[in-house]
Amino acid sequence: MLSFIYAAGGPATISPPTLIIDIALMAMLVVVAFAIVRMRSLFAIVMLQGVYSLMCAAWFVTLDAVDVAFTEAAVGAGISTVLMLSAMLLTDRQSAPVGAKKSLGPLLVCVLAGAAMFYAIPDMPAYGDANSPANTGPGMEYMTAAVTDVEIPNIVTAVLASYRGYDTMAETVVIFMAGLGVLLLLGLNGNAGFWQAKVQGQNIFSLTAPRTRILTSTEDKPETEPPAPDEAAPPKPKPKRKPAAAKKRAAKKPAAKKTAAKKPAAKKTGGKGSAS
Amino acid sequence: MLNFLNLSQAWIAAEAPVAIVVLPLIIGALCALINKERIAWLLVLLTTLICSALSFVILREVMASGTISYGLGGWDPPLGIEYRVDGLNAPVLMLISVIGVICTLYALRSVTAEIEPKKRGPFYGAFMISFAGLLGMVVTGDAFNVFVFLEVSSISTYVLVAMGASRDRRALTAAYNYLILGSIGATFFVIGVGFLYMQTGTLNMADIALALSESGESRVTQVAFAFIVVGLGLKLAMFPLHLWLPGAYAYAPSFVTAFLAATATKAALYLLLRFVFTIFDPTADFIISALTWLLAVLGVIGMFFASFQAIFQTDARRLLAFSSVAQVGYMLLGVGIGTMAGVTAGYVHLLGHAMTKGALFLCLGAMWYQFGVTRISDFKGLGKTMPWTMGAFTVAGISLIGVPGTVGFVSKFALLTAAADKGWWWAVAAIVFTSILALVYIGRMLEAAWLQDRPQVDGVDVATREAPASMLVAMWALAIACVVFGVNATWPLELANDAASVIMGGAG
Amino acid sequence: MAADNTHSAPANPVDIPWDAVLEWGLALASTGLIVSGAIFVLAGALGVLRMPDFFTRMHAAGMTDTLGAEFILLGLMLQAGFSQMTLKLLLVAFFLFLTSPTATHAIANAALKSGLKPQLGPYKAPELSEIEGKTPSEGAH
Amino acid sequence: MNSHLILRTVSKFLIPLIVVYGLYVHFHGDFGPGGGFQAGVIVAAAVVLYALIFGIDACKVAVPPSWIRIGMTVGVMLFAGTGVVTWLLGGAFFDYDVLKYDPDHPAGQHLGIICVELGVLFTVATVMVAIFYAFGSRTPDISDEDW
Repeated sequence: MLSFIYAAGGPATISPPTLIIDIALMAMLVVVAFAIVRMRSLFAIVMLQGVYSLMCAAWFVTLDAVDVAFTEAAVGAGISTVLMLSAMLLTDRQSAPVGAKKSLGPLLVCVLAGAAMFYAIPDMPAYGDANSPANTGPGMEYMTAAVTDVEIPNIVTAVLASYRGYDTMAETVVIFMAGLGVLLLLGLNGNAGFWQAKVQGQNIFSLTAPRTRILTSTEDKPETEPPAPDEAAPPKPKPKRKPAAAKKRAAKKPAAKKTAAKKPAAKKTGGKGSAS
Repeated sequence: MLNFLNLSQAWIAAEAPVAIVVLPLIIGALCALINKERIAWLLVLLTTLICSALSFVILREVMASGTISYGLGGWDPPLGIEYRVDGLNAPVLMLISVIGVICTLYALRSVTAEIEPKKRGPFYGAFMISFAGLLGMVVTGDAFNVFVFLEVSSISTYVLVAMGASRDRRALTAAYNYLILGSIGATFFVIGVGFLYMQTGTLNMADIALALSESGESRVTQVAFAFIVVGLGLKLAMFPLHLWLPGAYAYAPSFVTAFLAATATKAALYLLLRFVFTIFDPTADFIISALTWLLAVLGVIGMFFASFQAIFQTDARRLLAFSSVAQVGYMLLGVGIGTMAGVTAGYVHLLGHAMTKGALFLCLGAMWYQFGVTRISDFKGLGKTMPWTMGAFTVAGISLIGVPGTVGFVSKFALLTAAADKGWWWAVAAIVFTSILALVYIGRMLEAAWLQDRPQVDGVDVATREAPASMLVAMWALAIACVVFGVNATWPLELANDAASVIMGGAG
Repeated sequence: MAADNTHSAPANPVDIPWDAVLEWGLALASTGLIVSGAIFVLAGALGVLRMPDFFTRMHAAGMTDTLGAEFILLGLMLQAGFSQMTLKLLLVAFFLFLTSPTATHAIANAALKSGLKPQLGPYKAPELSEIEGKTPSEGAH
Repeated sequence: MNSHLILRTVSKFLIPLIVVYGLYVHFHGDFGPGGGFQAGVIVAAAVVLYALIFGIDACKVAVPPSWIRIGMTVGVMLFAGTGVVTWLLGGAFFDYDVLKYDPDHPAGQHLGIICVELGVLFTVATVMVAIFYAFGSRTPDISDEDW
């Protein structure tokens, strides 16, 4: 194992004890990952994901990526476990078994992606190689430039917030968007998602209700819907066009109802639904 | 101290690449707080208009003086993030922002019909952020910044698609599928960028290209290429990776579908061009074989496969979605030909198809808005009940088939000549044959709409009920663009030629 | 260490080199504390493996973890000397002292609430034959 | 009530400290590991802890859901606003140096970084709480006995 890692050539500067810790942590990561894949109890899976994150964090510490480790510990092991648990409570405690056929595709993708990475190993710079491009290019330049440009001891913060602050802004927007998505789709009080779109003020669905049901006779246009109290509902074109005409149509409506006997019931429910 | 007066023309021209992205981001964040949908809509319309103006300024600047480079944060490019606009991405910027304006115009009515009232403000916010994400993806010259904006646009797109749930609950499943596949795509992309960083030590695209040309071909580069192509392929619905697309397009709110169909896959395709030709070395053996086998051959298979699937669809939007996959195949074929003419043809097809598909989806949205039409069997008599909408649909549909006089013909003809020049007669045959398939599936709809009688309810003919004016304006704007650029194709061809010369200039 | 010794070599041979004594003493004390802390933690781990039921395991883990961690932190504090680090370690020790027993309590309480009965009565070691073929958690019965 | 006495007492003491620690992480981000993102998560964790122990309804009184939309937007605005201010002061976007001039010390950078990180803190904290509220407020379909 050791020789495999050193094999890529170049001076490996890591000390063996760190390497042992690295290998131990990665071995545990693999074990936990397999446990997560094999497990059916969602509660255990969520907990194991927390464990996985925590071990990742420990591993990042041995790689001297303290900031990343901190984030991983706070987000992965900390709050996301709680969030996953609260989401799990809404679904089920057990995951349904997945057939072998269904898991074949993802397995293939994983194997291919992994094989591709292994394919690249011979040409990779050695682990911890001081002369690798990543350690000599702009990455190293930050180390020298940040001291005078930004004068912040923590280079990670300097890169994150100043040199690549624009990336961080976009990341913030990603998080903002995630929050906005939750607000839009779930709502904060657990009561979102029951509103239904209506074609001209009526509930129809492409499959449940054929379109002919709303194709009402000549004059019975949905503009005649009584305006809902909150501007909630009917997608009627705003009435500013010709209020008089709208009224006239409203007056005509009863007549139209007679011709289309089936119509009124559907329409009434549609109207009510939209008003409430 | 505050030099507000500095907002001179020169300042605007200099800062436009950033302003075009940041402005919609800020407005998007603001819209989340606005409860009045009219105000939100006005803000969005104003923003998209300003962005279009800015993109026009950028395009003019690029035409006049070549590449624009902007170092964000005042840092020099390899250290900081660079915005880099040249002939390749300026037209895409223009395309996205103009389509944004048109879709916003259309959105006013369609959102009222499809989105819950109190959510409309935040919904416009999400649209704005998706818009900004697409622009950001296109304008940047930094490989990691691409990923970040890819995420911005993707996450907002998932939400936008899922908002179709108030029309059809299947939107939720579709959005979930898209989320899973999109996340996998983004992960692949970022792994690829990581490999590039490992190989070159920098994230700036120009720098990467330089370092790659120095270091030559290595396995790391090859793996980076593979991951990036697969990641972007998922985003642009390359043939075997297109599974998310039909569902997402079929169930999203109608103006979102139109916007996505016209811009999202196009932005991803631009990125593919950018990565394959200007970052990697297109003369390398593995890239040449990837172009031929991965892009061109898969593109052709996709054209056939998706066109056949489109023929057998019953849902009009799904049909057009499969047709989109087929059209992506055309563009990939153009890219895969790999010659100047081929890339030009692919690029023109990118621009033309954006207009065509945008117009088609806008028309479908209006049909749902007025009559609840989603299935092709319901198209019966639509030419009489919604003549103007159906007219726009017909014009765009003809362009999709590639009838002379439309922009679809221009690009397909360019593609045909490029393939013939290369001696790929199988590709020529494929283009002709799939165009016939397009004629079949578009023809089905047109036949039902124009040749059949208007439907009756309880023995009474259904009245003519045209879509509202704002919708008509939007769809006709795109339909007319299809014809105008079809008759007088110099402008798009010129743009595409510039773009191709940027690419091929890099190749040497 | 050696350098320090030579540096503080007393002019007067009867004088005791207090600096060195202090340093060695601190090192010894901190080592002792860390080692004993580690032993406590190990004992806790052993307890989790060997104890018969949930509550006794919880007990083993909770008690020893608190004490072991505190010992280790104390040892580290001695190593750090008077610096900002010591203060931070002190805070960590304080929070650990507070949260670790609380967490143990909460888990045990939750187990009791959800109907897990503690095993009462004298512990009977399982027969060797009984253990075989069973997972460790079922083994103690 | 009684059953959670210990938890309540301890957490009443700890929650303010967690928030203080979050702020420490934020403002100490220039010198050690940490920054707005981690700080935001820690602050959100304090809110989540409060909700877990005192119930989500009490938490909604303490941190009203109406704050969340505002907090999210304020965060993005703070971040992007810093860039806009650098524009107005005549610099490139996010060129913090123009924020505050100091001949021998990049004071503008420090100011800019703190502002920007504050924006991240706001957004992250509120979004985390938003997600927790969104999931926590729905009543689960399955009862606790199904465990």
